[in-house]
Amino acid sequence: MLERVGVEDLAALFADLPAAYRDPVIELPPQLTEPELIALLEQRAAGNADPGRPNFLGAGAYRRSIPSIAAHLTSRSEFVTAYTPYQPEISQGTLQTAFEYQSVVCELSGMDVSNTGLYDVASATAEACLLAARVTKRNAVALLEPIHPGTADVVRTYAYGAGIRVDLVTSGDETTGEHACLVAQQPDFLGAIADLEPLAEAAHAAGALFVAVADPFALGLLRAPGDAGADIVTGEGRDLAGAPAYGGPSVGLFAARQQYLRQMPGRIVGRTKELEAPPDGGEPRTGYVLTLQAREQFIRRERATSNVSTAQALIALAFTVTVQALGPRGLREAAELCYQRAHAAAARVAALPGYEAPERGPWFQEFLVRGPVPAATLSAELAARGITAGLDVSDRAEPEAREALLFAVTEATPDAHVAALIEALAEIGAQA
Amino acid sequence: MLERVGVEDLAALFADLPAAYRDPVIELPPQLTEPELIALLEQRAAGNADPGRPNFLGAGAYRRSIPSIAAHLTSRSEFVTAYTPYQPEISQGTLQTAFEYQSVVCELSGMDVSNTGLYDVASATAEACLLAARVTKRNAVALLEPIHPGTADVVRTYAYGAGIRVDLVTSGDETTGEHACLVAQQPDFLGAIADLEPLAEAAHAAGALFVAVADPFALGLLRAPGDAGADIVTGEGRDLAGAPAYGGPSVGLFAARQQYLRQMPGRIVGRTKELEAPPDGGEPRTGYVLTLQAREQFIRRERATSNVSTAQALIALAFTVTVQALGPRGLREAAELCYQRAHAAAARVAALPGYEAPERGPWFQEFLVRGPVPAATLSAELAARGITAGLDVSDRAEPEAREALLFAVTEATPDAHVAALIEALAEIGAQA
Amino acid sequence: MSPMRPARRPRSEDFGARLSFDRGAPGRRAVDVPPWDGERTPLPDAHLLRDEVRLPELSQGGLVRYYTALSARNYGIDSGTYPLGSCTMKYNPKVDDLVASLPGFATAHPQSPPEEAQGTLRTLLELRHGLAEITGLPAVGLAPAAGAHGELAGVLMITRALEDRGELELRRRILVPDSAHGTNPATAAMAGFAVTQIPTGPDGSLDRATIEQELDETVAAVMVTVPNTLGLWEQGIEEVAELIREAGAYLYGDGANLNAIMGRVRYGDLGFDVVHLNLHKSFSTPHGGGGPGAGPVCCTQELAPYLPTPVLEEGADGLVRLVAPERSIGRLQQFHGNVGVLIRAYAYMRALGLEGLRAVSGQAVLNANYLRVLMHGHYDLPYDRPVLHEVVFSGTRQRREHGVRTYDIAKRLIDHGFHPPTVYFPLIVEEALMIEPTETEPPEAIEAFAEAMIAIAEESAEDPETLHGAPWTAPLGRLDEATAARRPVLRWQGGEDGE
Amino acid sequence: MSPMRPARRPRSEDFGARLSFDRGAPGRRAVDVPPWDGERTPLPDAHLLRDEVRLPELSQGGLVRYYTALSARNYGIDSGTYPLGSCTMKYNPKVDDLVASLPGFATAHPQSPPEEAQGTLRTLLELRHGLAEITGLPAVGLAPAAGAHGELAGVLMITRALEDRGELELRRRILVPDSAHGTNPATAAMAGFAVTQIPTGPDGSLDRATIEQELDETVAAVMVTVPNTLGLWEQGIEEVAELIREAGAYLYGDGANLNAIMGRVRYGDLGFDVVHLNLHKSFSTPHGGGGPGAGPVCCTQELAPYLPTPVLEEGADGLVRLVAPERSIGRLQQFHGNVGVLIRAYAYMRALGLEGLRAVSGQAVLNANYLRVLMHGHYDLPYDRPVLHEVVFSGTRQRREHGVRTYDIAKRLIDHGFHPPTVYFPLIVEEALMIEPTETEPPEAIEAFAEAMIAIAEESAEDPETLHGAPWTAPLGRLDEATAARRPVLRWQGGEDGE
Ligand SMILES: Cc1ncc(COP(=O)(O)O)c(C=O)c1O
Ligand SMILES: Cc1ncc(COP(=O)(O)O)c(C=O)c1O
Repeated sequence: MLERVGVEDLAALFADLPAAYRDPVIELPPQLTEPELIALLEQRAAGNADPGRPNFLGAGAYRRSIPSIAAHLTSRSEFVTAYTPYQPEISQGTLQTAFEYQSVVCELSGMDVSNTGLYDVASATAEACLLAARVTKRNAVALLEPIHPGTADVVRTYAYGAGIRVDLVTSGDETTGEHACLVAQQPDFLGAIADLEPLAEAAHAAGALFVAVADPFALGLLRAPGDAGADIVTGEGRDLAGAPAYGGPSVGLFAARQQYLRQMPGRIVGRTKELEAPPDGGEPRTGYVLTLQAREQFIRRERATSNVSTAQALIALAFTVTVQALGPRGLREAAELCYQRAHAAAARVAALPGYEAPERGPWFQEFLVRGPVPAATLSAELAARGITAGLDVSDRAEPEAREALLFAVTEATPDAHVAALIEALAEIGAQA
Repeated sequence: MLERVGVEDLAALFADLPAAYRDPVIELPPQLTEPELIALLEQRAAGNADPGRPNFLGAGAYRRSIPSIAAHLTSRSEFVTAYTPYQPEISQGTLQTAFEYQSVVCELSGMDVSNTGLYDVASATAEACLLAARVTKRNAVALLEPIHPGTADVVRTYAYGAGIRVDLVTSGDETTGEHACLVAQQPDFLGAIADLEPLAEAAHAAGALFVAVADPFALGLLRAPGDAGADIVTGEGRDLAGAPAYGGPSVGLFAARQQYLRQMPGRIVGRTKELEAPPDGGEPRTGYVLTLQAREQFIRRERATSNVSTAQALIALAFTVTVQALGPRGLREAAELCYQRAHAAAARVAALPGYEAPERGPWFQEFLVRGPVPAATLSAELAARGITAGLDVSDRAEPEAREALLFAVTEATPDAHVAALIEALAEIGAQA
Repeated sequence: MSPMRPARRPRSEDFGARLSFDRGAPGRRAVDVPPWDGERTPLPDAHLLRDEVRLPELSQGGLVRYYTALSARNYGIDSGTYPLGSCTMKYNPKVDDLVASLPGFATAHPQSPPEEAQGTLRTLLELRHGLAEITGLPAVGLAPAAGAHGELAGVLMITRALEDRGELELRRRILVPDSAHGTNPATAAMAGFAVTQIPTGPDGSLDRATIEQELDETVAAVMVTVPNTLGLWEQGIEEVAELIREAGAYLYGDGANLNAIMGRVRYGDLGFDVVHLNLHKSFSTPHGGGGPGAGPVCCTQELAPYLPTPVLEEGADGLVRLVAPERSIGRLQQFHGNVGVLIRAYAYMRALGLEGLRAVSGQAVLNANYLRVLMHGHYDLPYDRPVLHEVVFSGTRQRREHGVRTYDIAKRLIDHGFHPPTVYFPLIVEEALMIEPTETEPPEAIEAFAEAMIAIAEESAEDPETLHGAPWTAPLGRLDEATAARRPVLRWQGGEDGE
Repeated sequence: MSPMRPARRPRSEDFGARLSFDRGAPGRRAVDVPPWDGERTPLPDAHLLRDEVRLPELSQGGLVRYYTALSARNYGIDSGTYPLGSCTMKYNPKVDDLVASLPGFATAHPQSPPEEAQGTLRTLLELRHGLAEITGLPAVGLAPAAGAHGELAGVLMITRALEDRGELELRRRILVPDSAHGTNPATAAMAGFAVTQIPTGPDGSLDRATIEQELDETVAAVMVTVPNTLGLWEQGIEEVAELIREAGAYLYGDGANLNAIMGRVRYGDLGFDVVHLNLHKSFSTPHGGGGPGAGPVCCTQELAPYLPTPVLEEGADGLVRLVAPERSIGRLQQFHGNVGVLIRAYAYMRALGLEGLRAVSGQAVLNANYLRVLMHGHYDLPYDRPVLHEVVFSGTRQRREHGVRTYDIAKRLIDHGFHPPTVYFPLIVEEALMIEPTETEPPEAIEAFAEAMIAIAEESAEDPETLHGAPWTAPLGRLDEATAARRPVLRWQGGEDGE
């Protein structure tokens, strides 16, 4: 090959590179063969908590029962090793599954249109704020507390670039004519189920859009934000796609009302037909294509609705398979099971002497726990007993959060873990 | 459907079943949903030894480094969920991979022909004895000690039905005119590398066939039995296919010289061409089919060469991928690495005060260890230290086996396990 | 444009002509082997070592592409309907593969002391309990690797029992129905018995008269498949069992068709002495293109001492152990059976429970009968009565009237997107089309299959040529099986290059 | 027979017409949900709850068949050569997926205290070290989920730095080459900057004169892709870097094409201030049909305080923690980035080491040049010089002489068994064919691709119709993209039934 290319060594191919900087000294660990690599990473993985350790963290990532077929189907190499489907004739697998995803997201959210998914719930929510600012020509957004601090932070990051002000509000009525949108999380960051309708009304009264950040799993049970008046719905699909993997990869759901379609960020797949009938006769067949690309960076460049290109297609696929495997009844049953198990666990905790589970109205899978000792102490005591406590939220303003930990119990939390928790809490209480 | 079938309930479909015995009382545990099932079996799996526990058992099953692509490719559902390839036009995947398997087995064994695999090495060896009896019209076989007791036992089982006498011999010269074949294991049951050529000569001198039971991994380093004069080669492919899974599923290699082709048991895949040129023109294309089926039960019935039908195709596929992924140099390197690591470990053991590693000539991956305490005690002491000792072979006749344990160390035995073993042995020695 | 289009299809590669051995290039590797940096022990004497071994040299990507492309040239149950009669090709729940591959199960060494394998052993113990309940036979051996292996076990157990009774010299015959699967007579022969064929009566059951007259003191056993390979219940099998017992012979049951009767009737209750099951059929473990399977033998207390080694025993200490029955026929495998498959079968049993297993047999039988009525009239139905798990049609009419053979019909089904049924078996039905939809095929799939069969029946009248040349849409056309057998090419023999 | 054969092909199903929603039947389920046998807590008030949700109802087998069939309608790198320019579609070692899915990594909760995530954190720390070494930029942020996300991070870091320098009001422009990927200008705009396009000179590098004249106190940054999208080295980039520094602006590097120069030259040494990498390209994590990826930002010490949150910090106690840089632009994701992808990239880096990474860039560049010489003369080559990772041909001749467009050529490649290259990008090359073979394609694959391209060049002269109508052999023919955009159908809208 070298000869055919007309050079006598590889180095010659890099002649254009400035000689002064060519072939620098680079310190990297030595090559590993596959068995060595596996051994190393097994050892690393063992450096994390034992997967069997009782863990009651939620706060944005929840343990779910994922049907085994989700991993099975998502691991098909034709899905895994494909690029973004630029050639629809040989990419119908990616395209049609993306269309399934869009359909599922629309059904769950009660929205008209969905894109194929963004990076995660927080960046999707930030994009929603930018969209709202574009269509309302306003340059402030209101985020309703309690909202996930990570979400709020990402909105601020995107807003900073766009020159948008971010206001944290504690009531929908604080939405003003300056605000492009009101953003509310469902369930909220402390686990409570929000009544979205009045919030939507408040936002609309101020001429702002209403953006709901909803847990798609909870939507198996809770009212579709679309019905409640939401204009845009974002959400996190990771938990229904597979294990949390320390927080990513994720997939940010993004769905909106029809009128915002041409303002949406990200890829969108549309249904169409062949231009001609197939060689073996018959009608032109149905196919799927990337569409409305005039919104996108590679055509619109600096006038694009977003810069997003590669997103999280494979995670969106796993999310889709899980939701469809559960089906309409399964999803409802799973969400109810989650609700029942969480409430049963909370009741057991609250029944322990010295403990309370302060409520902020109806809630879904997360509850606050205040114990006989300060939150930090309680968390440490549980850790000492091999249990990872819920997130310490004692620094928050909400009165119910005072000295409280935020515990998550879902349909997938083993009974044995809850039992271990109750026992440990009782023991800690007794010693306090 | 019921209506269309013309019955008013399912029960009616079973009217032919004798009423007296219909719908008996059957005690089975209740149904489990998928999450419950996974939880139960994870708990069961945890009831076995921790996969990370140092384990020096060999004696027929050896820890191997399996390339990750073996599991990846073998899990393709088109391979996993197909039946025996009765319809070649839509079964080329199974058929062509089986042909690859046959080719690999022939190359490793030095034989002319291979079938697509039998149940395991022991049943394959038993079938080899039956073949030898058929072609020599003799009804006794000689098994050379030390041979795997499980292999000898399976030969006896098959021989019992066929009315064949099984003699255990300690030298090739004990082969007589009564014997249909001499069977020798390579490496032998106590780990030593056999010199097959004189054995083949002894067998042939007695008019018997020579059957070599060879570890295909060791054949990456050791002389091909075919070169040494073997007429039939059997072996175990499980270790190169994946994890031992408590001993099965396995795959029994079975290869032979050309003249025994029509006496072989099991399926055989052959290469052929299309009967006609393809619709889009060109020459008839190459394809693979089950062939020489006149030997088989479903045609020959009571005159078949064997009753085998379903065998171990998927394990044979994984075996093939592993060997081909290693390739000619990789297989040699892996076998040498195994040899080096085993010998290094043995040297460290033998260097410990109070320990010896009695040799019976050159060996591959298994060595005998005699310690300062009786074999059973040594094994128990190691177990108490979280280490699974080599197999206790102290009940065997070979002098080197007296009070000895048979340790296996391979290319895949972690260094840390060997270090733990040395430390534990030293400690036990010090206390003895 | 249509007519021109075929020309526009670039010549398709002769994929099968190039094996992995013919791809890649010297020096390429799919994986590397760790270096040995310790002290080198000299290798054994050269005459003990091998010269070069010829194996393919491909990059990892090259090898992955090759086998991935091969998988695309295969049809599995996940590809579509696969109604192979007698093979019970049902959908395999993925969770069964998942649990069987849990590291704790997968890495268990077969020589492990029982303390280190209780998870596996207890699982097998519960599977054994379940199989005993389902078959009504109290003793179970899990060692056999497949159905035929189970048959061998069962027949050898009978052999040894007769030996203990001192009647082995006398009883040298085994009666086998002419509708039996080939493994039955083959197994009888492997165990050294002479095979006497029993004809099938007009009702599709054993001809009672022949049995009665053949049943004498030279008969060791009768091998009966229940339900039989016609998909029919063996009428009066319980009386036949009685006759056999009186004659001092044993009744062997081929339980490969358990799927039709799971939870509805039990072999033990009917008087069977020993039965083998095909867990890779009834219990849904995937067939893998020809195994692995598992063929447990279930038997009476009388035959229990003869079960193959090992069997499970729960000790007073609560530990489950592997032991050898006192008069065992011995081992069938070097180790303990196809444990990975047995764990899948256990998972399947637990996921269904009794309710589920009864639902399986119910739906399986309903589906077979639904197909029977949908196809009725379009093909001959030699035994025209309600069936159990499968229905056996005959292509005689198509052959007689249009010169179209069942073979042609099967190949044409491929063009219609289906895997063909089992053909030319059972041998007693000429031009047999043996169709087993199984319970996991939805009604619309059965209807689509029936429509395809009906369309083919019409094609065989209107355009037999199309059937003679089928398949037209498969990766390959019909293959020359005759030459394959006459001039066998059974291995790579060296060839061209290029990955 | 040939002419008749198409008729013998039963009408192929319109697979895409029926979504999962249109399959199955009411009541079918793929999985069951465990029952709740505890005490029932009343559900929230009805107005908070939803009515029915419309989702497909399929059996598990039905769902598995549907998605398995869909996978067969996709082309991936495991299917064959995938020379998408700028996308670096190289083979993805399977072991990377294996290690990333180890339970210890997979189940780690993002809110875990550091003590419970050291395995992941230390792995990320070592990846960070490696990326800093490879880019020659000391500070690295792993949070960005993809290249464009990394670009946003980088530009916002520059924004904040300018703010701290009090020059943000002044510097409102970012210079972007006309050959840049669309994400560059889009990112600049998202960060609130005006974009000024810099033309490409005849040598394929930035037009120096324009840069010098545009570089003034209103310029915040220059975004340059190195190597650029023509597959060429950006001549004199180190001098341009100097000019930019003198002008008080920042040099942003789009490092998506790192594959060409890994181990051979470093962005930091050349004077780049901040660069993003596409690990899902250069580091071989599979692209998944459109993600997930990972787009780390690497920068100078000066810009380090602005890195996105979180960054890694190794404490005196030996614990690795996630912290927020003091002047961080803030978070880019709710949590810590696409960790699963980062672990794959780490595994890839460890498997190769420096040696391996240099071999990668060497082979990638050799392959691109091999393809260049093989295709030379058959297609126009606007920038006719040795290339790095990719080569950009032009279909102008075919268009001018035969009315065949690059679009047609791409579609025809499908018939020849290849995935087409990137087309119509970069925008400065008309009828662009942007081809990146990557290092994992063997010579014979590159030769086969070149032969196909040459055959197509001939076809475009002899039989342009064949190209206009291509592809002829794909699961589908050309699709009506115009109607798709004019009358968008973007979701299932209810339909027929039947699994
Ligand atoms: C009725 C019957 N008996 C026995 C067998 C043999 O079972 P196996 O193929 O598992 O050996 C089969 C299947 O092949 C069968 O259908
Ligand atoms: C040169 C270049 N820059 C930026 C990007 C954007 O990267 P991503 O798709 O990961 O957002 C790409 C790939 O799409 C690219 O090729």
